[in-house]
Amino acid sequence: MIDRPIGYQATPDPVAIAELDPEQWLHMYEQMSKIRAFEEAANELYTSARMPGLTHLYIGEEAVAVGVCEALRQDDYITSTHRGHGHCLAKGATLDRMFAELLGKAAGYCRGKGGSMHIADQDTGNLGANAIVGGSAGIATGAALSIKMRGSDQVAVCFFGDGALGQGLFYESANMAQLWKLPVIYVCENNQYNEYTHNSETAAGTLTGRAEAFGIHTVSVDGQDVRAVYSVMSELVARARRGEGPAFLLCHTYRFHGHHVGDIDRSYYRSKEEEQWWREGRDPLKLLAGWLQEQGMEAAIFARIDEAVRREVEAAVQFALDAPYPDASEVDRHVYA
Amino acid sequence: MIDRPIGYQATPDPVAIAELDPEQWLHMYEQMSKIRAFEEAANELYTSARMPGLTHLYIGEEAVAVGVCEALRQDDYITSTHRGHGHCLAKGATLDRMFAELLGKAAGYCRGKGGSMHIADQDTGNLGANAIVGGSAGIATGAALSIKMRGSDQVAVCFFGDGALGQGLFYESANMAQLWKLPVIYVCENNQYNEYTHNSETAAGTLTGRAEAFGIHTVSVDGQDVRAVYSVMSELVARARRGEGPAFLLCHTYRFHGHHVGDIDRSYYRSKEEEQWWREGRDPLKLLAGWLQEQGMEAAIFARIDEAVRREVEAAVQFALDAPYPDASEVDRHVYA
Amino acid sequence: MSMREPQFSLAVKNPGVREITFAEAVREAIAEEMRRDPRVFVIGEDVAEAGTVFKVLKGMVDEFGPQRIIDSPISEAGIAGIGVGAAMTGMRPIVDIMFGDFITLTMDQMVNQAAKTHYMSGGKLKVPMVLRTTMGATRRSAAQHSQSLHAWLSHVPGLKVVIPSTPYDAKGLMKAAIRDENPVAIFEDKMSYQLKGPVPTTEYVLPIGVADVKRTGEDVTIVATSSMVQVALKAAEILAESGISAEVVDPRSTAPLDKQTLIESAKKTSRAIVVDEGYQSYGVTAEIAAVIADGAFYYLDAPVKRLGAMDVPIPFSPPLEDLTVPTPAALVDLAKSLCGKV
Amino acid sequence: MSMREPQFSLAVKNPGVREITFAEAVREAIAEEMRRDPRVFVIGEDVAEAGTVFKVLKGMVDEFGPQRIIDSPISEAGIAGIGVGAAMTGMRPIVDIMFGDFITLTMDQMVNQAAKTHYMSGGKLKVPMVLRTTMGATRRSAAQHSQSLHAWLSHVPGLKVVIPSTPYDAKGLMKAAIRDENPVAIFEDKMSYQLKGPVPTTEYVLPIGVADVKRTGEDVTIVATSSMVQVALKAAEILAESGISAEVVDPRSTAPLDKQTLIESAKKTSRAIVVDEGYQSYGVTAEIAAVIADGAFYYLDAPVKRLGAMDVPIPFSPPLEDLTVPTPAALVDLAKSLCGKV
Ligand SMILES: Cc1ncc(C[n+]2csc(CCOP(=O)(O)OP(=O)(O)O)c2C)c(N)n1
Ligand SMILES: Cc1ncc(C[n+]2csc(CCOP(=O)(O)OP(=O)(O)O)c2C)c(N)n1
Ligand SMILES: [Mg+2]
Ligand SMILES: [Mg+2]
Repeated sequence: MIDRPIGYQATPDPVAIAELDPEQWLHMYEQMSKIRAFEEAANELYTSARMPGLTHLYIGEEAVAVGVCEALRQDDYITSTHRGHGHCLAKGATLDRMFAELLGKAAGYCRGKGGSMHIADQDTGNLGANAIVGGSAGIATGAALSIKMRGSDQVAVCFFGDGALGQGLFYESANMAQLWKLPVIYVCENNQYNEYTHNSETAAGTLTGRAEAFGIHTVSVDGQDVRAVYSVMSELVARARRGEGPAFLLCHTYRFHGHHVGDIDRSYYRSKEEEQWWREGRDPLKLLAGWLQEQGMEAAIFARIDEAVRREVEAAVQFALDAPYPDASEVDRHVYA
Repeated sequence: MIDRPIGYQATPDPVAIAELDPEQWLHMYEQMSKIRAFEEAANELYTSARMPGLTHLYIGEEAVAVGVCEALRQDDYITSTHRGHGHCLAKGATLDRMFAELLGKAAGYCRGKGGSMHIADQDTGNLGANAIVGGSAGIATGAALSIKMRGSDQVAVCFFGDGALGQGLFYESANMAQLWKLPVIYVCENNQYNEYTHNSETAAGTLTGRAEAFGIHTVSVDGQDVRAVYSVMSELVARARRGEGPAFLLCHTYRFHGHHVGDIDRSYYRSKEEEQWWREGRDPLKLLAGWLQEQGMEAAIFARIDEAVRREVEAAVQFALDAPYPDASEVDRHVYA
Repeated sequence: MSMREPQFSLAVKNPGVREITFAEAVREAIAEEMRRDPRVFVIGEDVAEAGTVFKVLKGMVDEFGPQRIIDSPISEAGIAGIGVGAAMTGMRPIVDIMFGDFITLTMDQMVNQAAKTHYMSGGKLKVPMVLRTTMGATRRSAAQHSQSLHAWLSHVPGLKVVIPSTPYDAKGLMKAAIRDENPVAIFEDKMSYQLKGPVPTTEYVLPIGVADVKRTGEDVTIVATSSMVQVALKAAEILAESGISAEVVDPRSTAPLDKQTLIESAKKTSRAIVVDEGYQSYGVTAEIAAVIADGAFYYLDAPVKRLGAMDVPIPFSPPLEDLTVPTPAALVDLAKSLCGKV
Repeated sequence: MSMREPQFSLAVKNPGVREITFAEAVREAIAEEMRRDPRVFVIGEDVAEAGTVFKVLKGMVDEFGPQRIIDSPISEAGIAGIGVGAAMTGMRPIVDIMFGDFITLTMDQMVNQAAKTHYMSGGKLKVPMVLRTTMGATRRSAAQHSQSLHAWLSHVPGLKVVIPSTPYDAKGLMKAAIRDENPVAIFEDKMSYQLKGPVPTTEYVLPIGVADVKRTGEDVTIVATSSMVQVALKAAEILAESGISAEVVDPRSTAPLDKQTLIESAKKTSRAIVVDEGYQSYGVTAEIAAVIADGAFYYLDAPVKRLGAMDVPIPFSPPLEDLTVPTPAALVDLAKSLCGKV
């Protein structure tokens, strides 16, 4: 049987949506398109053996990062994951420095020292991707505590996968977030898989129950629908800014590609049909473009955006390929501040 | 305001209770009396400076250990806590070897090497007290996995305090217990305090919600009423033996003394009135004795039991005081098996 | 104290210096820094009204309130993680881990997060946090409440590790740790909390990474950490009676380690013993001994000797527990045999 | 392979011996033990159908079923704890921790529980479990997926720590670890999985705690662990060209450590270098260097030298990462200067 998104959220509040002008939806489309193109280029860099190591593609999940980050300010914080390129771009990072990081070049966001799984960008509030599954639950919660202590109205967003709910740290952090009413929003990207294992084999009970246990406000949303994600997230952010405490947003989504770029034969853990169902029926870019066309937008605009984005990506890749590696003297710099 | 036990369980199923003959209730009284007398003697050993280190008294919580362990077989497993004397005795340990352990003597259950916080007794299925709060959630769950793999019909019981729900390990373990339908029963002894802090300051949401999140069968019970604990626990044990998976039993209880024997001035974290309310109104020994008298049992019998127990305890203390310390050569034995 | 009794305290001899306990020194350091810098806060189990189980922070919540002296749930990993996140975003958390044995639970946050963030971000993010915890045995607390696990964190690049031995060092180094831009772990010996020593009334901060010669000597260098400094000083007194002059050097921090001072002392005396309360194997004594054996090789008249805790889980039984820790007597024996005076 | 091609494999030269990879050796060991002993099982993330991310256990679930090759949630602490409990009650779990960096999450269960249970229970309870994990850098996996943290567990009494370097050792020591009555941690080098070497077809088990001289020599002893054995062997070849005869000794386990063999070798050659892929400071090189510097003191012509990983979080950028690990070239330079041949 083909999986269907569970917890599908009805179309978001039309009033909230009406307030956005079409340009803003187009901007979100562009952001999603940029992530898609970035990831395709990353995949290509890997398969052509021009990228060191492995990387985890976000393709298929773009609406989550974009819907969430569009509801944030630049000075709001996010923590990200091993599958973090989408979060990073959605929060405002630039393509060239990201590619440079993926290639280990000095021009990268982390001077090439972090790589794909550790991109951080202080300027856009990105406290860093984390290669420890669930490892940033405490960090995001701590950022929220810091916000509260400093009397700021920022919020902190913790992105993590469904698999990260296997880690005890989440529960320790969520408990404190609720006790102290911290402005942190836990965004669970439920793409159903923990590497090569479906979460029906790794998660008992319900995913939302794990936050509800602590009395945390919890919402589920169709993570393929950027309008739904954006709309719900905007409410949760407003709530957090008002001092009403943490929230848990469960986004039902799907990764269209393998767990990482090297995960090609996936038949032992999921079927081609299942993948196809999602790619064809639940592609977040197609869904948004389709809806905007229903609202009267001309079809050609999306192709134009895609094309412009592709050129940007190409230039950024070239920049990264041409960029120098860090000097050998960098190796023991930044161990201590 | 004086705290009252929340989640009070209605009088347990009279049918189940009717099946127990009065001798069995008397036996439970005797077990509770033994724990009480043991702990009073331990306190006395401490205050008279004849016991090394500190120890955590179980006084006030006797109905939990006894109600739970009476529903178990000798070959069922328990894991215990820093407040573990009650569990250990209720599971069948003898007074003399326990006192010997508390005094660090070679005749102790662990040859004096474990001490109060680490008493283990393989013969009665006690896998050991644990001085890491929440540290045994995995061990009990692993014992249950072992039971299931070996095809046995034992059960494993994990005792822990309300404070232990702060530890992520519990959630990791509970998830797997439910996924794999393991015969483990998590017994949460909610005495309201984590050392010197009330759990209203450390626990958000509900305590039962933390197990329900994983779909675990959850029951709350008045932990001062040994009949209620025994009755509910018997059902949970039967359920686990039938292969129906884990359960979570929340026992509302109270420690009548300090967090440990040295915790004398408690006024900064709880009132004398609160303590008195529990001691006078919710003493598990008085409650059982009162009910048995209502059933027609003569009052003198309880005094006779208490007196016999006291003599046993005195003899056991003397045994322990007279027993030799382990030989110096023991110090590096048992590092490796 | 009666007015007639002679007053031997340093406070009288040196104006501006009083004798206070190690615990008081720690409290003073944290309180002063909290007054100075609103970003500093404490989070831990029973740190507020209870003032920690060792009562080191007693009374601080009255001055700073429960918003800055924060009682947490029993969630060591969680509070370490919260510390990292707060430090990355402008605060200066002091995460209080009651017993050093519980740092096991914080290792991922300390090692994979706190220690690496600055480097992995190419120098952009910083984690100026303090992990405050304890070490030391002989409190009859058994195997899970008695360990000295500072070697682990010393092994991890990106972390600093401080192990003060006196009230003076405890105060000056705690203040330095709080002001440091990096994650710093401080291990306080539980048995030292009541140790008294002179501490100036005026403000001072000690640099992290500078060893202190606690006693000068000519015949043998004893490198001692934390409570082992007192053990070494006692041993040195006894050794003096046998005509052996021992120099006692306290590294004060294991990371960074002031190799130069240790090596110079060993070169001078031509003999060295390293004493530390962590398990001996793969512990702090190994690194320090290896550093000295290498750096002072051509000056040494005898092998560098090590005295750590016995490689056994720490037993509860008092007579056994006492066998596991380095003592002045054991140190004296070792020094005598090293100096050819047995 | 065509029938006409010459067959150089050891399998032909020595009947009963074939060349298999390190990964195959590990798989064979576990499979054999699982056939022999129904109490043995594996638990870990993606160990079943995926056969681990390194494919080491590929296919095993087909033979043993998902009840004995158990896919777990991403819960390192939880599965370590479950391993301890299962081991205490009659099973022989192999807990699979994908990357050695994640043992941070299991430290409480390994150190405060597994390691201490036997001792704390006065010898009554036992924890015969295996913690199987990885080590080693240069896979471009960055700071949280490249560490070699075996020094930590080696520091803890009650644990055994095995670090095999060849397919032969990997198989024989894995079997020993599974049969051991104690908790044993095995660190497998990720870059070694494809290393081929001769392995007998017949059953064998190697003792834990016995070093192996991988190459005999006269001028300098190189103590090398895990993948550093190959680095040392390469260095030895190059050194031979300069007339320096290096002996390569592989401890094979850090706890227990076969001190005698290491010291004897150093006494013979009068020079020693210790190379290991963990961070250098407070790492495995420290203990081994300290042991040799002490035990062979009167035989040594030069200080014992250490070569560990650079004390930095492991960088992603390939040219930087390559600088952090010991290489044959660095080892050759060190050995030459030690032997006075620069
Ligand atoms: C603590 C830890 N355990 C295991 C891994 C290996 N690992 C990397 S990604 C992954 C699966 C994560 O699943 P999920 O959280 O659902 O994120 P997704 O990959 O689906 O986005 C695992 C097990 C890790 N990086 N960290
Ligand atoms: C991991 C860990 N953190 C902290 C402690 C210190 N400690 C000992 S008992 C205790 C409170 C435990 O509260 P609870 O679990 O409710 O048990 P209770 O003492 O009430 O029976 C604490 C914090 C510990 N032993 N282990
Ligand atoms: Mg997932
Ligand atoms: Mg409690």
